[in-house]
Amino acid sequence: MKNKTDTPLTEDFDTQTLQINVGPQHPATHGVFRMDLTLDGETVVRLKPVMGYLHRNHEQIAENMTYAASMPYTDRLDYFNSMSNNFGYALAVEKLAGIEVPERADYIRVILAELTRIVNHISVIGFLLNDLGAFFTPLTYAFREREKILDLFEEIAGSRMMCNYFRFGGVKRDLPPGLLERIRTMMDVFPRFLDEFEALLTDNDILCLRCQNVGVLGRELALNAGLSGPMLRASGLGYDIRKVDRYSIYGRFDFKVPVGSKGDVYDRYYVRVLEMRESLKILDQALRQIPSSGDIISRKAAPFLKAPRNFKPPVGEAYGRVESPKGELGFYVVSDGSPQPWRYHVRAPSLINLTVLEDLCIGHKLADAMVILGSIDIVLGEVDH
Amino acid sequence: MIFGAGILKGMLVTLRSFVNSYFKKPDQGGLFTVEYPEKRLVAKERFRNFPFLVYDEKPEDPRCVACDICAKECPPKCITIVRDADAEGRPLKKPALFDIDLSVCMNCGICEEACPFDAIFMDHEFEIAGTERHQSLLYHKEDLLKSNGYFRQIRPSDAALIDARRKEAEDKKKAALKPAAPPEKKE
Amino acid sequence: MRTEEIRDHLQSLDSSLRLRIVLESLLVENPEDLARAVRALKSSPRLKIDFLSSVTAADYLDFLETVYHFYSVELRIGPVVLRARTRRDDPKIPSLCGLFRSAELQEREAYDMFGIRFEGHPDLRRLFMWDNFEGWPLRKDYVQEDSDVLESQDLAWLEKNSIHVSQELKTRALDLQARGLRADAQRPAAEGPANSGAP
Amino acid sequence: METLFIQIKTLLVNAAALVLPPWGVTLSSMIISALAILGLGPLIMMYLTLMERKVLARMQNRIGPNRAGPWGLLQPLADGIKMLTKEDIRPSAADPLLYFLAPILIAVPALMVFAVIPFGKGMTAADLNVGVLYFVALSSTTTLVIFMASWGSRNKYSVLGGMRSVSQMISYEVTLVISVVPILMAAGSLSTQTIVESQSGRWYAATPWGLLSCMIFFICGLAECNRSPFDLPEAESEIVAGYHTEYSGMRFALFYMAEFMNVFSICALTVTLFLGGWQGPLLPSWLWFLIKTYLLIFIVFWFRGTLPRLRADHLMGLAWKFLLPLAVMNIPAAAMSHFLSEPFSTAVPLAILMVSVAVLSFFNKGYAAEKRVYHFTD
Repeated sequence: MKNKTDTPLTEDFDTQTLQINVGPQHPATHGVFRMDLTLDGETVVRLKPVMGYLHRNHEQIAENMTYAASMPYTDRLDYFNSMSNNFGYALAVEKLAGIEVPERADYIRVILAELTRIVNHISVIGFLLNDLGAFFTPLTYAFREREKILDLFEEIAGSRMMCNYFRFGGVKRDLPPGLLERIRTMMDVFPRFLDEFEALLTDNDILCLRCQNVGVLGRELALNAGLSGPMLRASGLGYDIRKVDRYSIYGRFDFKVPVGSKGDVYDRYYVRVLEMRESLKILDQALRQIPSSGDIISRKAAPFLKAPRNFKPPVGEAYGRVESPKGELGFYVVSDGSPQPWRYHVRAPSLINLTVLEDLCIGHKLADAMVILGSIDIVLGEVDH
Repeated sequence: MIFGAGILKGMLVTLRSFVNSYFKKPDQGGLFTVEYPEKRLVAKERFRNFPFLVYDEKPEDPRCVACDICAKECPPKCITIVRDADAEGRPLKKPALFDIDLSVCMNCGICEEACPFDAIFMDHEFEIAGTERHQSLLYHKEDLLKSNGYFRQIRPSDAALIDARRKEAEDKKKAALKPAAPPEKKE
Repeated sequence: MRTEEIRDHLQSLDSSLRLRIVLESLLVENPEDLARAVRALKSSPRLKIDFLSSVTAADYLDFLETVYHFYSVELRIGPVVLRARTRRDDPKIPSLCGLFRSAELQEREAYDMFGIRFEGHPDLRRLFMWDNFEGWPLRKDYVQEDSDVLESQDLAWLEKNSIHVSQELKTRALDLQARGLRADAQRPAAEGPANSGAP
Repeated sequence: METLFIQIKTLLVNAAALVLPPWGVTLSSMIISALAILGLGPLIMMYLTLMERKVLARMQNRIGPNRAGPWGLLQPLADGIKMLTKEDIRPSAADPLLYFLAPILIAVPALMVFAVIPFGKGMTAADLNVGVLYFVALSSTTTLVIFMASWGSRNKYSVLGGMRSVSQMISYEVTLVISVVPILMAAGSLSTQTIVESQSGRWYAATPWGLLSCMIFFICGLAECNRSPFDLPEAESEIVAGYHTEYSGMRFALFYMAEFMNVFSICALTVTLFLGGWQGPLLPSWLWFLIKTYLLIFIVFWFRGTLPRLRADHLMGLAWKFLLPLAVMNIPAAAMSHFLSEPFSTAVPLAILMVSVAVLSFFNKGYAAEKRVYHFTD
């Protein structure tokens, strides 16, 4: 319900607006993000996002380095899901250099990407509840499940968050023995946790009160402002790059794309819950269909594992995009034949999803602005790259 | 549904987890906190922290031949190597100086992949602290050298693979040299 | 739809457009009529482009270039790539903010990194860098400031805040100022393709 | 065991009687009670903080403080020392008088309220015959003090917090007082002692109208001391720490102490008014009182561990549009049950309450949660 700022009663008061800075150190801004807020009473009148506190010119670093050397830097873009960042970058360079990815490597990639999606979505819901004021309980439940998945990543790639596991043409090393069973057991327990999580949250009346009809985003504005991922789907547009581009081997799995109806904070929350259930379906099928043996990196790209500096893709450009949990993560790479890319650009979904932050928050209360920011799900490593 | 029903359902969930934390085992919803200094999680085999240099018998001659590949491949450029030279100034296949600046290193593991001589690997030891930011985190060759035994202990299956490969290469080299003049042992 | 068909389709819609095919994308010869080309894309019944995915700027030494990736969410049509080129000294490209709100932040990023002025952009400010930052970081000829060497204005600021500065730094700053130089870091030694393979 | 504390006090008073004149004896008995409360207040507060952290931790699959002392029992001591040793930063722009007075003025009423709470049979520090009025009067002073603190510290966030707390307190105080009226009618007196004794037969919470006013009283009590679903004035996710953003060190400790003592006193009063105070079989009276109070306090922490925060306008809406009319309707229901003869005395109040709840939920349809349907495309 949009509250008008000027009610008949307050028309003749010459009230002043209160201009406050929310951030860069603020409990609810998910990192160093500043909002220059102008409030009339508690209602947001103007909101200018200010970014760049975490800007380290990731693109210039990548242009001064060989292709493989900037793979560990992509982990630090959206540090909640390093695997899908690697996936995007690897796809773009494979398109550029024309490298095929063997069967088993593709299955490993899809399994890890879907596990990252689950990790990201439960963390987002946990942080959203934190902004709403539920004192850390949903967040600690979410982080308890996240721990289990991060331990799997540590076993596979060696590091929990900065995995640096994908290579052009496949993955760095094969899965350790017995890991697929451990993923299977983790996946069997996860739905029970999700039901418990939904019982705690979905019908919680205070949550519905605080999230429904708050930050409503229309379909046209969402599309025109270039939004992608759960934000776009919550507004009613079922556009999922896994279904559209069918990149890697997503074409083989049948899964559905949940679509919201009203496009408010509640829909963005619940679309993520449904997406987690869909990811479980994909994981289930992938675990059944994965070939038990087979090389994990394409013969053509294998020598570059040992000597990354000899990897010189042909002159040309490529734009690879991936459905990262935040939205459409695109990598635009231009090669001039040398081992270092001529131009390397990251299309950061968190940054572009912020375009509509002001439109969503105006007219709402300060408390809602925090919740809306929480529902957009930004990570400052990616926003400021 | 009246106003309070959803809230009550949520309350039951927290109450159940309150009760479970006393009675259930860690993976059935009980407490799974590991109280760090007393009890520790065992590191996974592929866990990678800062790199270390491996030597076979004596720390004086590590496997590293100062070929500088890892220094070139390292994304944040935190490795500096100076090749050793003998009395007459002829370069030797040993590093005189091998520094890794741990404050710059982001333990990505690319040096381990790029090293053709299995000389540098990622360590498991993570409790590292320095008194000040610059000097104490710049590790020199002496601080980095660890025995192959240590490597076998922290990463058994990888070490076994690599040792097998090295021994087989060793035998092939010995077999290739045998018909010619008896080899004068050069290491 | 392959690039040729898109080009002919666009030219049929708006005949005065001059488009050239470069690396499977359409280069708009004259940057001025970029907005018209995009409007044609948006209105064409066969393409129904309604999603501007990414705006990227790039520096090709003798010109600056912006690359646009368009998608049609409705018809699920793949990337339609448009390019526009402009001079380096005074780069000007019409902004697409009027047609696609998603260009807003991305054009500000391109301006911040390359200095391309997008005419018609509602609020063209630097996106990441602080406002009085001089220079365009992602241009190939950008020279990085050496952060360890103090310059005269740094000295003034430090003195104003009564911070002790060692004498040696002061003399270096003063002689830099005397020679009228800026404290520039040497560009990282362009190793070029390190071709020293395994011995 | 039953009259343990009363025997201790009579012992001390007799000891004082040997040496002091008669007026000195009454003075000493008052001082002994006062000292007991002065010692009890902070002690309760300290171990409430530990209990909260332990309960919340256990709800979140964590262990909670267990490093300072066995099972973390010395943790409150550690917190206290930390609070004392922390530097007490005073913002330069702060208004000296308001900023200095606020912490004191919030801690003193929180302690004074303990005087009227009947800890056990015959163990009420000051058995005033206007006990409940005294309680409500004192607890309403916190509104002004919180606004004083927020205005005094000249910080935008605390002013926002202060505005919110004033609006929240006022709207919930009205409902708090009205929800107590049926109990006073039934008990016939304002003194907490007689209220507890009048419940010896049947607890007031056992009657339908009593249960409803108990729930309303408890919810408004929560809002009074800014706890859990209503902790808007100190919403850390929005306005950093609300009215006590600029306080640190000992001053912040006073705010912290006042908050926990308010929680204890609200739960204690709920127990006294509705759950039969220290009435209970075999166990000593004061033990019953503590058990019931700590059960209610567990519920307060349980709320904090589960519920997200209400927004300012929902908060107001809930108070004025739902709780207040319900509390007002409760008064005739209580009267009906008192005056009507047997068969109707339970049926009519139930009917009145059912009708009022139905009517109010109908008018507040806007606040109810919408059921959402999600379709899947491929």
